[in-house]
Amino acid sequence: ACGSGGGSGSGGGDDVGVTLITKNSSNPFFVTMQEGAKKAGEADGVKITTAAGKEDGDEQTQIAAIEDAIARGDQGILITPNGPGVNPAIEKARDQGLYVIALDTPPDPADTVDVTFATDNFKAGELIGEWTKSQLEGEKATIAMLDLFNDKIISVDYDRDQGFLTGMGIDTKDEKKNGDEDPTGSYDGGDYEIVCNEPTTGAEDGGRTAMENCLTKNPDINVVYTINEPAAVGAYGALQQAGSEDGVLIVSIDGGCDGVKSVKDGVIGATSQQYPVQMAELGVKAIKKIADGGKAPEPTEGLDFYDTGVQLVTDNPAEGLDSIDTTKGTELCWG
Amino acid sequence: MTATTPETGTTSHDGRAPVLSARGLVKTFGRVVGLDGVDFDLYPGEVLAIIGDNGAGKSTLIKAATGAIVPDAGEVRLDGELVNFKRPQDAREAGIETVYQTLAVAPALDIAANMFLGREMRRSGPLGSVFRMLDHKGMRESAGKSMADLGIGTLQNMAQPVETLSGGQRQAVAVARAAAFATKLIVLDEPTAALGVKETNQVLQMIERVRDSGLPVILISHNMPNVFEVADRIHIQRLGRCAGIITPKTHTPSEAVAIMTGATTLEDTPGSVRG
Amino acid sequence: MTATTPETGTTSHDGRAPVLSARGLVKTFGRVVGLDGVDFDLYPGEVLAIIGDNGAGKSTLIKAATGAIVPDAGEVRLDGELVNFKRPQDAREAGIETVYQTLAVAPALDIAANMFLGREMRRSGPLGSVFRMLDHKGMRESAGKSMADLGIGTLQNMAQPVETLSGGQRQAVAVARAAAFATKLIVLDEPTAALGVKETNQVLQMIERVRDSGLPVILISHNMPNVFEVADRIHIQRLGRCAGIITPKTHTPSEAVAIMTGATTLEDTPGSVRG
Amino acid sequence: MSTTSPATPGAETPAPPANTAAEQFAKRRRSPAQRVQHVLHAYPAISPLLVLVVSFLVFTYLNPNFGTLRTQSLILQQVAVVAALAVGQTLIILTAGIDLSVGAIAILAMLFSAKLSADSGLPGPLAVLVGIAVGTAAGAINGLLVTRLRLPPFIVTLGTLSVFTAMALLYSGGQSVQAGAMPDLMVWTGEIVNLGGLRITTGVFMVVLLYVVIGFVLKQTTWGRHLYAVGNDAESARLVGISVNRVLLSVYTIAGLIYGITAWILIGRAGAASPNAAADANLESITAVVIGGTSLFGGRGALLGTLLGALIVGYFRTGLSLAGVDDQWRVLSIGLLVIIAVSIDQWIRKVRA
Amino acid sequence: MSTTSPATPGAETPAPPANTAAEQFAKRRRSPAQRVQHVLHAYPAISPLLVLVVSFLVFTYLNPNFGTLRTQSLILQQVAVVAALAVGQTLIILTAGIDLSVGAIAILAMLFSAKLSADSGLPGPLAVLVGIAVGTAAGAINGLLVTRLRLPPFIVTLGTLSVFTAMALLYSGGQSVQAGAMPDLMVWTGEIVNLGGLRITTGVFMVVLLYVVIGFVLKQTTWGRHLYAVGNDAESARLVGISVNRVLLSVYTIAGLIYGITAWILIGRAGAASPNAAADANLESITAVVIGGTSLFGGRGALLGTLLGALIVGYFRTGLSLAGVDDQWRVLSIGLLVIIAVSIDQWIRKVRA
Ligand SMILES: Nc1ncnc2c1ncn2[C@@H]1O[C@H](COP(=O)(O)OP(=O)(O)OP(=O)(O)O)[C@@H](O)[C@H]1O
Ligand SMILES: Nc1ncnc2c1ncn2[C@@H]1O[C@H](COP(=O)(O)OP(=O)(O)OP(=O)(O)O)[C@@H](O)[C@H]1O
Ligand SMILES: OC[C@H]1O[C@](O)(CO)[C@@H](O)[C@@H]1O
Ligand SMILES: [Mg+2]
Ligand SMILES: [Mg+2]
Repeated sequence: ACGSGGGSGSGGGDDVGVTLITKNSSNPFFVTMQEGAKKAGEADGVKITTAAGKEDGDEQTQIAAIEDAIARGDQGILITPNGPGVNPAIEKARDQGLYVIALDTPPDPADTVDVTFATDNFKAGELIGEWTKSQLEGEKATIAMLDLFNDKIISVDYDRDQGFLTGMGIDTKDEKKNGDEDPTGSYDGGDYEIVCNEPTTGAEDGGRTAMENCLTKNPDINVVYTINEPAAVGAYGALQQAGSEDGVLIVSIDGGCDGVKSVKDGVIGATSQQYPVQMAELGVKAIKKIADGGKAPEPTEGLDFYDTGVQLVTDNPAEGLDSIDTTKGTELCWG
Repeated sequence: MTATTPETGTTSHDGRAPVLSARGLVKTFGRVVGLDGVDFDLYPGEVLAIIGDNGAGKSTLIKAATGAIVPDAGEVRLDGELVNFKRPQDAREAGIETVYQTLAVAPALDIAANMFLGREMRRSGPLGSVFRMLDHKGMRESAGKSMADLGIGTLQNMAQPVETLSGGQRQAVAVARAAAFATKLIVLDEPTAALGVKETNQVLQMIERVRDSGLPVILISHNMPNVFEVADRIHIQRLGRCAGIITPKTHTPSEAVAIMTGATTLEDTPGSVRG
Repeated sequence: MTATTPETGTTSHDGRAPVLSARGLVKTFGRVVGLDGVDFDLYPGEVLAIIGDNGAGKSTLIKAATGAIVPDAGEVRLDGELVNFKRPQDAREAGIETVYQTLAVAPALDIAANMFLGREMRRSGPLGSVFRMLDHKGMRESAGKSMADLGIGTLQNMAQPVETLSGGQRQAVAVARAAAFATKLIVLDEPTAALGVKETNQVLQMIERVRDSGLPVILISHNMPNVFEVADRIHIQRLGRCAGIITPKTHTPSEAVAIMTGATTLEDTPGSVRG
Repeated sequence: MSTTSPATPGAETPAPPANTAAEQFAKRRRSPAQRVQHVLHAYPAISPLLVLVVSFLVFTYLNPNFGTLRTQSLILQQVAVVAALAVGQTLIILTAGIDLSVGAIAILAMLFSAKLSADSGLPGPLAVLVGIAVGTAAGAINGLLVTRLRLPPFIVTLGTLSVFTAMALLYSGGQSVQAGAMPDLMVWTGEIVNLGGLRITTGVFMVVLLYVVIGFVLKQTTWGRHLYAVGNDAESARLVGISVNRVLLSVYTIAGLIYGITAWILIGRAGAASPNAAADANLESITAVVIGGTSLFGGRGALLGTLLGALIVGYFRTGLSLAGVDDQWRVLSIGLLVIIAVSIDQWIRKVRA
Repeated sequence: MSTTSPATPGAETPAPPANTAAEQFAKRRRSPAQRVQHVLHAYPAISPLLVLVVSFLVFTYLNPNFGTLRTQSLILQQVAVVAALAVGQTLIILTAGIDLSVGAIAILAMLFSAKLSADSGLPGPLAVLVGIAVGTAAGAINGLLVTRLRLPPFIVTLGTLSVFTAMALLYSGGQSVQAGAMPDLMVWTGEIVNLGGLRITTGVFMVVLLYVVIGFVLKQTTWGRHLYAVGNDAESARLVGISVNRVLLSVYTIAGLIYGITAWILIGRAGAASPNAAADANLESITAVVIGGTSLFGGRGALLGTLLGALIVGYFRTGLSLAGVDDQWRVLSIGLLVIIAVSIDQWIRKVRA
């Protein structure tokens, strides 16, 4: 009974075993991803076991889940890494012959995993940045930046934040560092003031507290960048309770069905839509293919990950900026 | 099983049925034997003393009889009815008030609160019946009266937490509580151990008053003069068993001590007059 | 301030200096006055009893003298030297052993552990001196001997947690501990309150043995026969003050009780022979 | 002047001469600090109140915005949910227990009522009741486990923390329910009432009501008395004839009911029912209770303290933020301030004379 | 056969006739469950051990990989850090305290030593010592606050939790330090030792050593004895002349030292020093202690229980994961299993006869 070899001897017959490790299991984005992976797994004869961090940023639980996947005898791992702390565990898994694919968030460095299927997060940020710029029409931008973390550096976080500022035409200085911009200056078209960079942990209550903190610093905020839609929901709640939701542009990233509806209702101005089901399906298929002796897909040209695409969703299209309206957005949305 | 005390029947010396009686009580704690098949009877209107060395099983006996512990074997009857006290509450509800040796007070609560614990006075009218509001003032006054009755004069403030009281003051709270609420019988486990001379006399007088009012009393005490002063009958515990039952009329204190310590037996020391 | 007891000087009746003496001790608890300017003296080789009603301040007095509480005012001298006991530990280190009324035992620890608490026996050799290893076996044996000396025969297992002991057994543990370790004097706050007749006699004998070995003893007790049996002098506390100092030779127990309860005063009841 | 302050010791009123040592002692000179300590000691709630007032002044000095009604209302809203949960937590801690499942129960109740009303069109009043019922049932389960299995509350609620959290996520699929999808009554707790500039939600009012009602019950009723007795010394309570298990069961159940009500307040506060809404509620509610002076060993404490405890933390958090203190420095300062605030409180309670 | 089991009550050996009621009682018939309970009661450590063995069998049945040495070593590695922190936590809980800052101290110590060695080229042994010194100092600060200010340990460590966490983040700037940047000795604790198939890290060995040493000290030395006495009844301990403050200060300091050592083990385990490495350490370490049977009220418990408590949680987590149970269901099951495991333990301890 002792001495099990490499990645063989899975517990579930001749199925290929894959573990999907998400950042958490309370964000609809990741729940959708789990469901997508399960469905794809059923179709391809892949047994999917899900695991998740307790909350966004929880690396320890993800590390244990990676180790468990190795011990279980899985062939591959799909992971949305919660931070650089999981890198050594990923390397261990690959040493043991598992195929590791990142979804949603490319690890740093990108070659920590075999391949990443993700949104081009910088572009996703850039799109909402450019849209915001066009809506302001030269008006002064008083900006709240509702980021993911302030105690951890992770690619989705700086890519989206710096992408947004770049889209606005603000000098971001270090492209991998949030908050090092000049607090005031001018963007393409007018003056700007960045009131705050607050962490939200990508969740509603984090978004709300962050927005409240920003509002106490400056009640005249008129542009709110949010890392994702849960954070946007929280931010809106704070604005509403402060009685200052009118005339504020909230922009976000995700494109979940609730988010698209918020765009439709005018709560969110624009959102960059991501495609988590696609990420999951591609990931499952890739591992299946490799298990059957095939080869993994290559990263998209010019990027260090495989781009699963992103589209701007808004009902106020800006000139020269490709976007889809909420009707189309609803067709494509998830959750 | 009733061999140890053959003279104890189910009806009394003067023909009355016992108020509280127990047969064959056994209680072991791991290897330690607390009670080893003990019978006892308490008759109407009497003061029954229980004496015995430290660790003889006195406290365990009254705990088993009042629901504080559940005996391993044996039965307890109240007015001839088999009772099955699972909790002290059951005995309380049957009218049995007990002052346990550990006093059972809530240290952080004040004197009045402790006196009325588990049977609080409520406000009159709907405030009390519907909102179940406490009658703080009434309880303080009543507690003050009870303490004064016991001669505890050093206590003025019924809102003083019990943990700040002197050893004897604390004991007085527990005794006053029992005296105030018993309707069937009172059990006192060393109620005067920490009391001063004056306070002790007060408790002894209280015991006699209670007896005279018709309620029987069980008194555990190491103080032979006290025991011989108030007891009608004396149950002697020794090493977890009953070593005999005597009366102050038939035996002297030193005979009682001799039986209690095993220096002699009831058979060898039948006393001057047979009970 | 020494007006209450004018006859108490700094040197004794027979010319010896007191071992322990206190002057003008005051201790208040909020509105409650525990000690109201109390003086007392303990002379070499004597048994000093402290008597008084519940709440008279007896426990507070000895607590203030042994570092268990810090008095608000007043001073304490040991062998004439001013001492400043901030913690009970300071008094212990000076050779004063005290059995507090609350016993001060750790309920979850066993009998042997409690007997040696704070002064554990260590293994001989480097195991003890370097690794500070406990000598479990030695402590159990020694504890068993001490308990037997006190006549507590019902206890066989020194590894039994103290919380499972009977009231008297528990008290015996505390008394045995003090007897074993005192080098200067022993203070006993109602040491026999929960003890049986036999065990009480044993403690009284122990007190006499200690006195005969030269160590003075302070004994707080409500038991007048016991007090008059062993005490050389009797300090009477009343309402936080010293109501006088008498001796068994000069006064009768009922005179003592009368002074204690305020029925009379020392001036009105000078006793048969002046001390 | 001397006649208007007769209670002050050492006042110049011609007092009767001190005739006992203790009276002399009482009339001794005291340092000004001791006098302050003495006065504060007489009113135990004053000291946390004082901490509040001082921090109000300091933070307003640092940033005048802090003193505005707007900021004050914001703080009340931020604190409301934790303060409400802390009511239940106080009850449980007073019985010498602890509740690690408080956040999980609130989320479970919230998601059940929100999803039921959104998906199956349950009308508002019913949905609110379902939420409260779910909370109550969850609390009762905790209570049953504590009393029947005689497990330490820490273990029971640690277990149900996982169980209830997982149930909530499994039921909701991680989906949040937006305000628009629920009947109006469900989000009524988020409605703003304008009290002359103080913009307060109805939820905040409900929390205040909760404190008044439970505060009354604790101090004035038999049940409250028994709760303290059980927490102070369960064995003594049992011996005097209090049904310890019944008291404990009722405490956990009522705590659950309070969490169920809080779930409703939480929906209003968050403008949505989302599964992460009360993630830090466990530690934060326990913190409010403990800063409020209630002992984790049971039987000692008061509900008013909990409210002040919750407010103090809210003041520190927002005040430092307004003062422009950066996040990590804010975290550091809050840690220090908590220790300082409680030290002051301890110092005042310590006074004896 | 009858002669080989003389200790079994009711065996068929010709016993002397029962001559007292209690003896008769002891010889009564018992149900098989009672007999099992009785045997287990005699050896308190057996019951958690039994839980471990049973779960081993069940999980191996569900997935044979569970039973492999490989998986067993994995569990040991996963559990090691929490088990190490739980040693310090046990000491503190035995004194009726609690430590919420355990994770924060470990992270602080870890980041200090890692960054110092990476940035300023501090040699390995010195860097390790710095880590241990930082941990010890942080523990001593907790101890000083508890003893000097007489604050409840919950408050003190809640405050220092924030303070130490913020310090760690401010010092490190949220950056993690990778293994490659540190001297070899710093990551030595992650080195694998092969014990005939059981591939265990040196860190795991250190944890075992920690248990042996502290277990010995607790049971066999004066200090251990005094620690129990203080936790059991601090006032009594004071009255018998134990220096309560000195004991408490030493306990918090030694706990800090243990956390400092754990920081080193943590670097090896994580292959890096990252500021989020021990986020859940507080609740997890307390959980191990409580599942291990130590009372949160102090004075009762043993270190061996803590080790078994930590292992039980690790078994459940990995076992369910290997069985392919999905995330939320796993969370739910772990909650249930914890309650069940402790119930069994309680049931066994309850037996009196
Ligand atoms: N919970 C318990 N666990 C173990 N042993 C116990 C327990 N309770 C009592 N005992 C033992 O049972 C015996 C009888 O105890 P009990 O308290 O009834 O004595 P007692 O006659 O009341 O003595 P005392 O006069 O000292 O109060 C003692 O040896 C005691 O140690
Ligand atoms: N910590 C405290 N807080 C408030 N009052 C106290 C405190 N300790 C003692 N007292 C009060 O001080 C007075 C003296 O108490 P003390 O314990 O010295 O009495 P005592 O003479 O030992 O009585 P007993 O014979 O009943 O033990 C009592 O009225 C008591 O209530
Ligand atoms: O919290 C950040 C995470 O949230 C998402 O935007 C989904 O809502 C993810 O794409 C991202 O990784
Ligand atoms: Mg007894
Ligand atoms: Mg006393």
